[in-house]
Amino acid sequence: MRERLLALLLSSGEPLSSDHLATVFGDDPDFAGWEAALDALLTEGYGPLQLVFVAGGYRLRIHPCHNTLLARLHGGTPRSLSKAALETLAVIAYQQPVTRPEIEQRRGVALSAQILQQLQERGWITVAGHRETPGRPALWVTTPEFLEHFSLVSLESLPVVQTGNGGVHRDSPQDAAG
Amino acid sequence: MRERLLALLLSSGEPLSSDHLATVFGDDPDFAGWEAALDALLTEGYGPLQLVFVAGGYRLRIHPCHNTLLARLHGGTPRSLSKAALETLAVIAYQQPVTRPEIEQRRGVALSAQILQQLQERGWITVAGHRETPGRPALWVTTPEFLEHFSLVSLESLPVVQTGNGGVHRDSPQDAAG
Amino acid sequence: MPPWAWRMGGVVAEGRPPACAIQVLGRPMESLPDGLFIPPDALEVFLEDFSGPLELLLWLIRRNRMDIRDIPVAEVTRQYLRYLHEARRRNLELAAEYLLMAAWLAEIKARMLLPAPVAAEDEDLDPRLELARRLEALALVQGQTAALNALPQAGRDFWVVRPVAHHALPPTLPQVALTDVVHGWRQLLLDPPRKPLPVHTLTSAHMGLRQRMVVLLRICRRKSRPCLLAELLPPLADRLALAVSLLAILELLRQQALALVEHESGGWRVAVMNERTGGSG
Repeated sequence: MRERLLALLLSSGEPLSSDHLATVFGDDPDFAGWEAALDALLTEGYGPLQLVFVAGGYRLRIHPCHNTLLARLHGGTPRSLSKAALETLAVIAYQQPVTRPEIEQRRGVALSAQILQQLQERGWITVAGHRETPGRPALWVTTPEFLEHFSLVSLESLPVVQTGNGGVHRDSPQDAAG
Repeated sequence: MRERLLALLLSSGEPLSSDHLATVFGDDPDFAGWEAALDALLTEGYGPLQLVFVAGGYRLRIHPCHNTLLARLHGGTPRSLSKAALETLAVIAYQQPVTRPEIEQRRGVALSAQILQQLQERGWITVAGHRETPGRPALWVTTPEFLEHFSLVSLESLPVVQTGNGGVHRDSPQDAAG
Repeated sequence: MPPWAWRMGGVVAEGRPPACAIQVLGRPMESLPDGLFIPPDALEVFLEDFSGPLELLLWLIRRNRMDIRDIPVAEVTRQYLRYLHEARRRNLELAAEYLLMAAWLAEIKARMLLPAPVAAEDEDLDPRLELARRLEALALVQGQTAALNALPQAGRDFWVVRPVAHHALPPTLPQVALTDVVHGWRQLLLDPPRKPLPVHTLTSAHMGLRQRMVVLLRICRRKSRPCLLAELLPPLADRLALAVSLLAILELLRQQALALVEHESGGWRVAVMNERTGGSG
């Protein structure tokens, strides 16, 4: 029964309501128990498929655990990050939590909202709160995904950049970062 | 691995070629063995799903054992093509690239622009260029969607129709044509 | 099966009478059916369904089990004209092509009656050849149409899986290594901006935000009635001072030291937050 239900859902381009399904199945004894099968699908899914109730009907969705793979199929070709975005990310990573004006001050140029948005869409930065000063500027921090992407155990494992006294710069993983 | 492969195939509205799949999987060791998973899917299917090779790629279909049920959902017979449209499609499929006057000559009757438009709206034919003769008539060809709709791997797999003498043209002995 | 029934399925190949199998030199073994009986409603079906005169002709030839390459022109012409006559009798509109075909048939018939010229054995001189070619081309198209229509079709013989939705996909991650981030940071530390951005700290006396907030709050308390926004803004102030005043009011509203209250005469007034205005803040 589950497979029949799946066949219907998979062949349909739009969500199927309970009423619609009931019409299709009728009271044919062959299809008895489809409601139970629907419930089971809702809770258990089926392989890479999830059943969700949206817009008044049931529709299948691919389990989000496959998102990264799907992005490879549907996403464009990966591009590199612009210098501005890279620097912004660096400031947020090393100075977090940090406000937009602070990032601007550090980089010496105005920061377009687009760059923050771009980094946010990548899932690398997020707003952790607001500084309680007039205007309540957003406080930007890096996300767990940021750590994951760069294979960092924690923010403490960000390489230390020492500017010391006249420019001795060394990466030492065990030291805490600014 | 089978589920990952399924996730890709399920999310795609068109056949995926081996090359395309290979690009998506790359030589990531995580995805090793996807070719074997593909073969297994081709032979075994997955629940109500069937994997077929059509139009140069792999495409999921609902197993035909569910056809009766699916016909109930999608409503009896699909809107069928008119005889004129079907003949026009056949001429284009077998003779492509072909111009409108050529289609008219083969069928022995004038061709309304509406029919070409109808076939184009279904996504089965398209203009591939123009013949460099006076008037530059459009050259019609079939699309990959055409192949997919008619379960063809490629144009070479169109059934061979012989012109016997005496006007009986057969596709296969039991299937007398015309 | 009535002779027209196989035509009515809309598909050329389906329902063809099986009797056509037996042919000897284009002549059937059994007796011909009563080919000229035209069923009452058949003609309308024909004229609607037949794509043109060539198809009607092909149909006649096939129904009589004739050989395309050896058409008995006289007989075919006679039947063809019968159909045209019947169609006219019923006031059906006939396309000009039908009449053109009739003329062509008559011409072929006439040429066949002429004595064959010398070396007439050459097949190319058979006046029926061009007609045969065209009929064969049409027959081929019909065969191909039938073959095409016999293929498994989506939505009829099988159903494809509609693309399954997925969650919003993570955008393709840019190719960035940790060293890039570190390098970016190091560059910023090494080369601090030569000219830091001007920072508006609002320190000067007439611009101080906090100071302005205090002043505003004092004004509101003193008036002890809801005030219009215009009453609170400093008169003859420059743009910056106005902006700071507005910011101060907004900040006081946010901190709920001031409140917006609706006035009896319509519009809004700014009032000090107290028991009276508390509910409307």
